[in-house]
Amino acid sequence: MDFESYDVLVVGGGLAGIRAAIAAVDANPRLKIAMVSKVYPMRSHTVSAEGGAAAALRPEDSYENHAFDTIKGADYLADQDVVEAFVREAPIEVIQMEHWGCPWSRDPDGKISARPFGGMTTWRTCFAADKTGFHMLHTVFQTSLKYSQIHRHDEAFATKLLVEDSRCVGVVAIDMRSGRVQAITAKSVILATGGLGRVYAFTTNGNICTGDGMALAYRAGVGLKDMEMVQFHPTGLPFTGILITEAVRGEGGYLLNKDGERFLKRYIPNKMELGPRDIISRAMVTEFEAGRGFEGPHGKYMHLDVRHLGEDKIDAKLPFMRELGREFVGIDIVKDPIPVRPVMHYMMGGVDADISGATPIAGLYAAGECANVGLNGGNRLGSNSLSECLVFGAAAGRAAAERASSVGPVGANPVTALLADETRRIRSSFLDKKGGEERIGTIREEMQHDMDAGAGVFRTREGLEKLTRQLGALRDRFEKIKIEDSSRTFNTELTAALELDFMLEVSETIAYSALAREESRGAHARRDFPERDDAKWLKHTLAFRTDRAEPRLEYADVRITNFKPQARTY
Amino acid sequence: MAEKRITIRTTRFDPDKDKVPRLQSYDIPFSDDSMVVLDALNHIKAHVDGSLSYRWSCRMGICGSCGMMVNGVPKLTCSAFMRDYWPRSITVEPLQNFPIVRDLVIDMEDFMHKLKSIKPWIIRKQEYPLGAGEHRQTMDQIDEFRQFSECINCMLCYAACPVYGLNNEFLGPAATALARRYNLDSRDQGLKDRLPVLANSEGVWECSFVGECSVVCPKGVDPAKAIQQTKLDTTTRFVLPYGNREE
Amino acid sequence: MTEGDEAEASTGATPRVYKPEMPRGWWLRRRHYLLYMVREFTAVPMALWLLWLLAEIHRAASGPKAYYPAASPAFIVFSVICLGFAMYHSITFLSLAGVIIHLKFMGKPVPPRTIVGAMFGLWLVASVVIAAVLIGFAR
Amino acid sequence: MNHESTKVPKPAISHLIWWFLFANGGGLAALVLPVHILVQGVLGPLGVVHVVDRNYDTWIGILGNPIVKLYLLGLISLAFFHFAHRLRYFLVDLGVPAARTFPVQLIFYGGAVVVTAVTIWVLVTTAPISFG
Ligand SMILES: Cc1cc2nc3c(=O)[nH]c(=O)nc-3n(C[C@H](O)[C@H](O)[C@H](O)COP(=O)(O)OP(=O)(O)OC[C@H]3O[C@@H](n4cnc5c(N)ncnc54)[C@H](O)[C@@H]3O)c2cc1C
Ligand code: SF4
Ligand code: F3S
Ligand code: FES
Repeated sequence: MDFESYDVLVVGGGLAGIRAAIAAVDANPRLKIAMVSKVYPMRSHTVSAEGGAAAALRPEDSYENHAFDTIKGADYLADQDVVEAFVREAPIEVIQMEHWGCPWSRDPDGKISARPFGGMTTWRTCFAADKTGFHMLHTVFQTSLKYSQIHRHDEAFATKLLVEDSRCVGVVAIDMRSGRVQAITAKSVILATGGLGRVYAFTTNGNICTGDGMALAYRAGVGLKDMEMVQFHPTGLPFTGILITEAVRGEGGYLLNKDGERFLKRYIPNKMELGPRDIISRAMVTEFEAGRGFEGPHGKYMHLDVRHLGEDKIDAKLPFMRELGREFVGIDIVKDPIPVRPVMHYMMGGVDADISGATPIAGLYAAGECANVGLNGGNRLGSNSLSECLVFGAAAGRAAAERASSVGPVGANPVTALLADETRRIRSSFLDKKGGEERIGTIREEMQHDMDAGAGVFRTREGLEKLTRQLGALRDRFEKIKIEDSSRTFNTELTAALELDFMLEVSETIAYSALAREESRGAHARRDFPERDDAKWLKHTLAFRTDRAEPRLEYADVRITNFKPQARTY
Repeated sequence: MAEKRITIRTTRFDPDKDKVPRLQSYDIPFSDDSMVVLDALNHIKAHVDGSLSYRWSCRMGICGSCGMMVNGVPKLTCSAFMRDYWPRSITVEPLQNFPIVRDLVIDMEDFMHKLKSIKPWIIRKQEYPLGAGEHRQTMDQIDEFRQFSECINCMLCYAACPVYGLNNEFLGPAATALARRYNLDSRDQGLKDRLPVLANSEGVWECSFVGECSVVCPKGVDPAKAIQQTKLDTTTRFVLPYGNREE
Repeated sequence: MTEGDEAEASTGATPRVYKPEMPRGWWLRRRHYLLYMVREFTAVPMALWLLWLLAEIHRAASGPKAYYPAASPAFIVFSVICLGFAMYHSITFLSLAGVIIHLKFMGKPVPPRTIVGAMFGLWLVASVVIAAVLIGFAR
Repeated sequence: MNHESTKVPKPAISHLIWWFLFANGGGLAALVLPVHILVQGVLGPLGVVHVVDRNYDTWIGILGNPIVKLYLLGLISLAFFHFAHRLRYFLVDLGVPAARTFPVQLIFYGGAVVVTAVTIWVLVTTAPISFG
């Protein structure tokens, strides 16, 4: 049996994945690149990023400032060499996007404009109105269409990494149209599968953000780094969790409690609304607990008020927010305050990768939100992620191309056997499973609610222990799922089950990593250990898969270069 | 108060079993005024019938994957509120004018080819070096093409366009709007490369200006305008002496 | 053969799809479509009326004795109907043309509403001039 | 439906010309036809106002004017290119895909050419050119 064979295989068609594919072609135009994505690339969740992409482009800014803001924002859990490389590359990548046609908003002199963002000490967030991710994704995707070397496999769902002799040689993927289980091999494989927000109930992330790439790497033996670091964004719309971008605060919006008071003055007086996300989210929850939040049908909330900015500025800088307010809340943000509450938003943790995206497994790379290259540490600053996708997507693409240009082709034998194993697994554990009684939807919802409750903005030992037990029980129940859909064509119940399988696995790494870290750092706030503890915990968590539910945790040093850890006050 | 309920009928089609699509009815609770049609489908899939297949992701009207016919009108189901239909029942069908792959899932490969055919990337006679920094572009210059750059590829316009329904070879609304997005971009010099596709016999000429594409577009793109402007520009280029200017 | 092969062999070729046919009466299904079809249909009455005009011109060739202008009630009814369609054509055509024409004035794009307004103004002027000629040269 | 390989697309000049004539004919008809119908088809026959074509002398007089001749030629000819184009697409819309084929194009646009020729003949033969 033959299978499709490439030089470089990119799993994921979001900003990181597409950037990687183009970088690989640029590095060596003779390479044959495959891009596998479970949705059409322009549907990837990058599309919903609103606020902007950070790059120190302006003359008054400097690499040092961007690096320091990032490291401090990360609560010193960032690898500083990585941050320093990142801040230098980000402006180049933003300009590259401009050359590819991204409609960046401009200053009157025609240069790329910037806006202030949380935790950034100067204006360095480049934006395309408030649809930055949308424009960036469509720009790279449409640009990628000109490269005949990039072969897309749209709506193909990767279920397993092909690893032989600790060398990654491809993936097994289900072609959703035909239901075909196929092996796609390559000399280098890049994971760029995005985030895992859907393990929580209340999240800004879309349906496809199920942590697949993290689970794939985890199963292949790669460690997941800093999984306890989950970012909660202060301003999500109640009920849907749709994000109201930080740019709303960047442009001058106020956060008000039910007494009409800008309560942040009690928590972060020097930065107020422009503080980093972890601190503001905690402030909001604290206010809720003190009874100073509004009560609504969908829980407590605060007001985000932009009325004083005026219609012209709102329409110029935040048109999509007005659209969202109108469409999803039935308010006009020019006239009404926006109801918001903290919402799970971003995963700092991810597949352990180095500065070029390389993982400990030869031939396997990771980039974008699914990776942890050491940039974001304990808390990502808003707008660093889109730039991260560009910088580290490109780096991974180049590294993967370099490897693909030098190593020999992938042999057929082990692949055939691995494919057979995986096909059998999909059959017996999912499609042909008999006598199951558990609904996927039920288990998923329970997992999401347990995660919200146990691994939210504030955490405790009891809560996390309870969470690990709950997740364990859900895992047992997952063994007894029933799949009603027997069709081979576009079987979304099968993919939902595979995703749930992935999500249960990554949830456990979050719970166990959080339980072990007995301090408060960045987004990880333990009520029982409210202080940061550099002596014991200035280190990365690495979770490795074991035969039991509980991962084996190891720790790695944080690389410090120029910025000595200090108290994180704003 | 008794729980409100609502009847949802959806298209079911499994090419392995069915020759033609059929409608299936579900009676589900309408528990919250903020519910959208997509929430109803998700409720069905999670709690009633796991085999219902459809596409969705962002649930915030930006990924473009959840387009379906809702009571005969092309809509993004994540932005179509149930309260606007209740107590009437809701019929959800796959976007019309497209081949049906499965249940509510359409085949949009045709568009993917068309998108590529209009060369939706910046074309320059001479590559602008990265080291030279960004092109200068004013907000007025961006306003020239902005609306056409807001297309989310949701295919509602193709579902609304009878000309596309009658002749699938027609390049169609969104692809033309995107071509125009690049043609109007001050950084682009690719008009001549795109004209052959835009102005061939299956290109803009096929459009008889039904205009429904722009009516249903959820992002205010106005593809009908893009098409007619392309017709106008193309003819002036060829017919009028001063029209054939160098871009 | 391995199991992997089997999975593939059993699914094989291009997946089947259902290709719906466009029903003949598609234009009756939505008000907009119907209005569109009416708009397209305006060509028929307008053409008939212009053919009548051509005949009227032609009949003037047969000399003063044989020339008598049409004045039957049937002709008037026919004209009224044609007038309705012609008006519909004018309104739709001028609005649509106004929307697609893109003009710039001092570097700023002229808003479509202004252009549509100008179109309707032009229509009025043309009508007045032609009416003046048709009536003014009569005896 | 595979657009990748088969034919190399090129701008369709004939379509361009037909559309150009269609657009201009439609515009001209939109601007002037209603008033013609109103005055010559309704008000004149009803006797509300005096109209040139009610009376042989005035009618032949004005038809002798070369500007009027040119105007009428332009109006009728362009309008018929407009009608031809619209009706062809109208047939397509009614589910007659054959209306898209070359022979039908020949019939419709050919028809407009014939009407143009007839109009020229009528205008030339009707009233000798005079400036009175
Ligand atoms: C609402 C929202 C707003 C945001 N705003 C900002 C912002 O303003 N600034 C900023 O810097 N960051 C922002 N972020 C974060 C940022 O958008 C994301 O971190 C980033 O887009 C992730 O990109 P990615 O390429 O890694 O993944 P994604 O864009 O999520 O792409 C993942 C890709 O992987 C594919 N994939 C996943 N699993 C599989 C599988 N099993 N098989 C095959 N393919 C698979 C998917 O199909 C998809 O193509 C925001 C995030 C959200 C949710
Ligand atoms: S033009 Fe509008 S309707 Fe058409 S695909 Fe784009 S966004 Fe959707
Ligand atoms: S609906 Fe179709 S016919 Fe033209 S104006 Fe829009 S593409
Ligand atoms: S789910 Fe993304 S547009 Fe509706």
